[in-house]
Amino acid sequence: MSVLLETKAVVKQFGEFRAVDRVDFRVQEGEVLALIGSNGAGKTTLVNLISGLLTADEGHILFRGHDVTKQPVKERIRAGIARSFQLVNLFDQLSALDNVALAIFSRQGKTRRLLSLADADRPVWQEATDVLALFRLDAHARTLAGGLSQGERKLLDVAIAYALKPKLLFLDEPTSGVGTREKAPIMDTIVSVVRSEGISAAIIEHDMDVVFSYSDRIVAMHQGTILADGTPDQIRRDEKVLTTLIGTPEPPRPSQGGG
Amino acid sequence: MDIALIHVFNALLYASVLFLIAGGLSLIYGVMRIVNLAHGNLYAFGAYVSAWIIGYLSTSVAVGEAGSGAPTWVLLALLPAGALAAAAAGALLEPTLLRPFYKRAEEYQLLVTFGLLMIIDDVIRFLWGPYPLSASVVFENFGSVTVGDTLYPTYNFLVIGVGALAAVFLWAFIYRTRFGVVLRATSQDMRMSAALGVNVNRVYVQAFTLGCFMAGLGGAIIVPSQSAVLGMGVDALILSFIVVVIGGLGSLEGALLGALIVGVVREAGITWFPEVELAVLYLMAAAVLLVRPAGLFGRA
Amino acid sequence: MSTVTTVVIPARSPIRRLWYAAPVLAVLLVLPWVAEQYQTILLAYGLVMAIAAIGFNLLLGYTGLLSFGHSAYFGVGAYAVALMVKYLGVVSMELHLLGAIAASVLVTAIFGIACVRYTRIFFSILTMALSQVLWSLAFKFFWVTGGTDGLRVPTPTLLGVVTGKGDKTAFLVHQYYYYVLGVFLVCVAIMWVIVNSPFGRALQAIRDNETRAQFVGIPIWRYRWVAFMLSGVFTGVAGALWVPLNGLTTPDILHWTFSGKIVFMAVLGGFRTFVGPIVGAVVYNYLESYAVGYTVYWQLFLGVILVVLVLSLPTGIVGTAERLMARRRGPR
Amino acid sequence: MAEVNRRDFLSGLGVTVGTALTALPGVLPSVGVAHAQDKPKGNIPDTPFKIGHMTFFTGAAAVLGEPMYKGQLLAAEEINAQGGLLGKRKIEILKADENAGTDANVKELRRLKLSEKIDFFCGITSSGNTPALGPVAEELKVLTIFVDGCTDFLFDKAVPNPHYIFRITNMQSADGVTGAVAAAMTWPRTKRIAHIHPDYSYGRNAFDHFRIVMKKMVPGAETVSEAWPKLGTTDFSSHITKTIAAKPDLLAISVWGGDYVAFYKQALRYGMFDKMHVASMIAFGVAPHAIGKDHPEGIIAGVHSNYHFTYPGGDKWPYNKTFVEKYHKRFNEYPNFQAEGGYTATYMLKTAIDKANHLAGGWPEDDAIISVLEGLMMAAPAGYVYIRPDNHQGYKDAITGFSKNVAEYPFPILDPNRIITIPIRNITAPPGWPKGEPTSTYTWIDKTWPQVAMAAEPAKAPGAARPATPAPAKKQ
Repeated sequence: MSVLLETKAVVKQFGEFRAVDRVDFRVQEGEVLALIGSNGAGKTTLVNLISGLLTADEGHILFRGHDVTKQPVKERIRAGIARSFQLVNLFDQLSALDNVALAIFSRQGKTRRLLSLADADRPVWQEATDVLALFRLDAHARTLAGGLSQGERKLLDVAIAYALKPKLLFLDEPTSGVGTREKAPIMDTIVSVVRSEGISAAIIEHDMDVVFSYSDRIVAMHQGTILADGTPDQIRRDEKVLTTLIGTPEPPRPSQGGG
Repeated sequence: MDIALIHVFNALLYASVLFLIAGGLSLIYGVMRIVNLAHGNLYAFGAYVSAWIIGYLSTSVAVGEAGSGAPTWVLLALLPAGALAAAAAGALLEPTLLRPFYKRAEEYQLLVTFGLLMIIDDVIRFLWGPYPLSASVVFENFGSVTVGDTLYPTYNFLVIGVGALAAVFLWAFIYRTRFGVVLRATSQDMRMSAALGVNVNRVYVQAFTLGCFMAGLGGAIIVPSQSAVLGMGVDALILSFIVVVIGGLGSLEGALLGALIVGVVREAGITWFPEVELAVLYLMAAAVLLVRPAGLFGRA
Repeated sequence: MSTVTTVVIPARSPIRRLWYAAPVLAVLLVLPWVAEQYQTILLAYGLVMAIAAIGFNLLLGYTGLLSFGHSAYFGVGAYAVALMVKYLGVVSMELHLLGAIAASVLVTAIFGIACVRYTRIFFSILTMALSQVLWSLAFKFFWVTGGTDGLRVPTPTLLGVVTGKGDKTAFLVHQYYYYVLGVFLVCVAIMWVIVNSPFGRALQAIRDNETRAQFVGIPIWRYRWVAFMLSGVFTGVAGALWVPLNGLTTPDILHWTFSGKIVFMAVLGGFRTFVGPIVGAVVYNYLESYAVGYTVYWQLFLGVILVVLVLSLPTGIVGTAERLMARRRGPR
Repeated sequence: MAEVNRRDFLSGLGVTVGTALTALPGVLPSVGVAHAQDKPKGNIPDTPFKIGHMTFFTGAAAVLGEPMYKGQLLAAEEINAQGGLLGKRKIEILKADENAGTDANVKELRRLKLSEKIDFFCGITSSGNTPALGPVAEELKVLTIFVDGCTDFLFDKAVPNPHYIFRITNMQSADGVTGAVAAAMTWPRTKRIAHIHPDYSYGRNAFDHFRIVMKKMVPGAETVSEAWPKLGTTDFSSHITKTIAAKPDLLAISVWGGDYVAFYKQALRYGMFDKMHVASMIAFGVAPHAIGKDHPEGIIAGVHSNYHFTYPGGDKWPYNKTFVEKYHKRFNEYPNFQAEGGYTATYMLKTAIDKANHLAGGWPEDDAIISVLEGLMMAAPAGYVYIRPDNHQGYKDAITGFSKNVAEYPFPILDPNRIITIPIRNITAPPGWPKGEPTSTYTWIDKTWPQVAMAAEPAKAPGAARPATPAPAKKQ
């Protein structure tokens, strides 16, 4: 396995507060990785830096060997970095199908087309339909995104990111706000798609059951730095992680708070 | 030298009234996130009510009493009637017309206040007819003072004083009273305040009423030296827009600074570059928005 | 997961809806021959304003930006025509339209750069402030613009052959009405394609969720800027078409209250739908004209309508009609 | 250009000061007086005669619009009381609000003609609206008399060859010229002139014409300050301060209506009237009763469109006396120039219809009415009005005067003993004069008026340099 993404000593400062403090973080090709840590540990900030929502104050981010630290979001997407959001971000007044199709149009550089009908582009709709089917949303193709259930919205959010054909997919708490019973089916769907396509995925997650059962590797963050990095087994036995993060016999509750 | 001093007084006079109007607009936006396009018309409403009362007392009542009507101090005491009337109108409008819109998109709030603007315009015309209303007897009774070798209307100092007092009073009110704390908290985070037991509906109606009171006070205090005319509301609205855009929507300090800037620039514009006086104010507002969209004091 | 799925063509397939337009078009075509002259002229106004309103709605309805400064682009179109007449002696309507398009591209490109970085109330106020700058310039530079007297614009030549010499009322009711109708149909067709193009979808995505749109790779500001220009150009074309109807350009049409009218139209018809602003423009035109004719309290009347509308029918005429029709058909 | 002395100049212009009204030339048709009239000839339909009356019913200019409407209403009521036009057709007035904006006004005029089928269009206050509505009225072929909307632009450029439209107010240029002539003869040693004018075409025209006349009549006087308050301004502090700072001896001002009331009240408190002479183009024209007794006396208080209800006063001109009485009785206020204009326009129409009927019988065609209106000279409350055939513009002699408080009225009026009148033909461009920029009258004055010789007047003010050749002083 080769390195897909690498951050070198990235720093992000919010006023006095260092949200990300000289972090070296690495994602291998084809792996499913989990980012864990308590609220404010810097997980989401790190993802924001890599995906381009925020710009790093210091350090470098390399994607497939190229420096993307200062690149605009659009370029990073073209390079193959996509993400979903913890608070689902959809185009609520468009149908589920449109949501996915938009990502495909964008990927193919077709959103610049002013004077051609979107509906006439059959290959795009074919692909969008397929993507929805992959995420088991085909029954809701015509439903407005705003009318979907929370679990469906979570899936659709990932489906949009997936439709961009990324090499690396960041999933920011894909099961937060979803009932316990729904979590497993959602994760099953997402992970099976990701694995079958050979996409690398980095999942931010609070639910330790989810973390341990779906990831190849776990990176634990604490106060803006990386606390531990290893396989689920290694992390499970890691003293530092146990005392600072898990602390109690029970796993931390799946909270709504961000990193 | 004395002319320079008078220029300063003029700028302060203009700024005082603008601060009252724009301060009210800004306060309402700060707390409720509503830009009230009808705000200028509440200023006009205040001016009309005061002019109407003063005009009535200084002529009709006084017919028997050899010329001058009620004594100046009585008229002066009644001057704030316009402010109270505007406040009452505000207290009536907020729960009935604005409350349904807080959960809706901003464009609806703009539109409903735009409709209100048209309505109040015609209501004023319906109530007081097309002719200007004057309350000049108060202005006249104050006479003039000598500044250098030029006269200056004494009443203008009262207006400047009221503007300054209003600024101090509001500052104390917002930073030194319990109500001020609640107001600021609500403006920071409405949901959080509601969760902490603040009656948001009540805060909103109070803030809106206070904002309208300020607009009405602006109208009431200035009407003796000018007059109440149809169409004065829209003009005032545009000017106070410029003020809050420069100072920062939602910020009282910003409204004060913005009013001073506009007062000075207008005075300078009329005196030295009358050709572009109007455009300069708009360009200034646009320029500030470009550089600092939230205004000089804005936090958004 | 690799089972073959059937393609789902979007449900609201807009092409099918064209059939609804056919009877309306038929009415529009025969109107000058059956209705009284005034009705035809009023409708010509309505169609002109409808072009402005669909232009405006590309921003409000599709991009989620409420402009309170569209009077600027309407005015730029109108003044471009008037200045072409004054300084170049151009009388051809086609050249007028081209000039208006060029001028509004120029102005919206500059204004757009400034405005598209902002959303919500800041966008509204900035557009309003910029339109007021133009208004005050038209007002102050009277030696160029005629100030409050305005600039007189004679009847233009249509397609190089039709001139309005002689009876201007007949010209407006027939030749010019059909000319406006033609331009209107072209504009509607172009706008309809735009909003149904991939670009149009991208704008709607920006409207619904700016951040997410950014993360599917859409350059937000640039697309907003393009939408801003397109929107302004349509409104500018409307301004140019309006000039022969009014015969004169005055600073009135640059004032922000004129922008308010355009907003009113879009909301009246319903800005969530494509045809809403068209219906709204035509209906508003009737409302205003008859209100002004019948009562001096026309402002009150319009104000009450606006307030009632946003209070109880926020989706406008078309939105409400659609809802009622959907209810009659029953839940599917 | 020839130099003349000012006294010759003024007598050349035909300027008179005093109480006299030009002698009555016998048999002119006159308004408001029921005089013996032939029975109408031919068949007259009894369908109502519809007048579309558009003026400001809302907005700041309603102070002008309401009286205009009332003037017409009064005339219509009187005519209807006698059975209507030609004894048969009752007048019906359809009101329309001018404040809706030019765009809506044009539409409304079309509606009135095409849908309501009005027979006659009247009204209009704003000078921004006649250039818009004039051409539309022509294109709709609707007989029109504009009461105001006094911009020279209308007949100079917007409708250079009118057929259906007429206008009975004086043009804007006349206001500036009249004010300047009055100021030049009253204060001939003026050296420094300040201006305050509303920032739109009326104000700019007043400024231009005041300046060109002063250039001819008071050589050496310079403009030391200009202030351009927006129409609707009520805070004049800055404009007043600027003006005072420039130390002028004369202020020319054309601010009107509520704006003027606010202005003079503020100017009083700044002591402005003690520091300079003031010549206004329009001070007492708009709302005479709105001016208080505190208004300074002795300023030139112009009246737009040459009408103040106190002049011609008393029994000298019964038309005005009865008009003022009737108007006051009906509306409990005194008429301004707009009221007189609305009233006179209606009677002018009636006169033309009567005459046209007399000539041809039956209800006259519009073209017959138009041919009577062209060149019509009529006695109206304001004096004689003459419609010049070439440009359809109404002309009446210009008047202005000096503010004075009298016992009869609770507001100041024009000093009845010092009314200044100027025959209108002497201060407007004659027929055939090429259209000019900014106005034809401006270029006409510039090109044809002689220049008053410098120092042709003695200086009376102590300390002023005495001119080398003393000339007889003009009575001020």
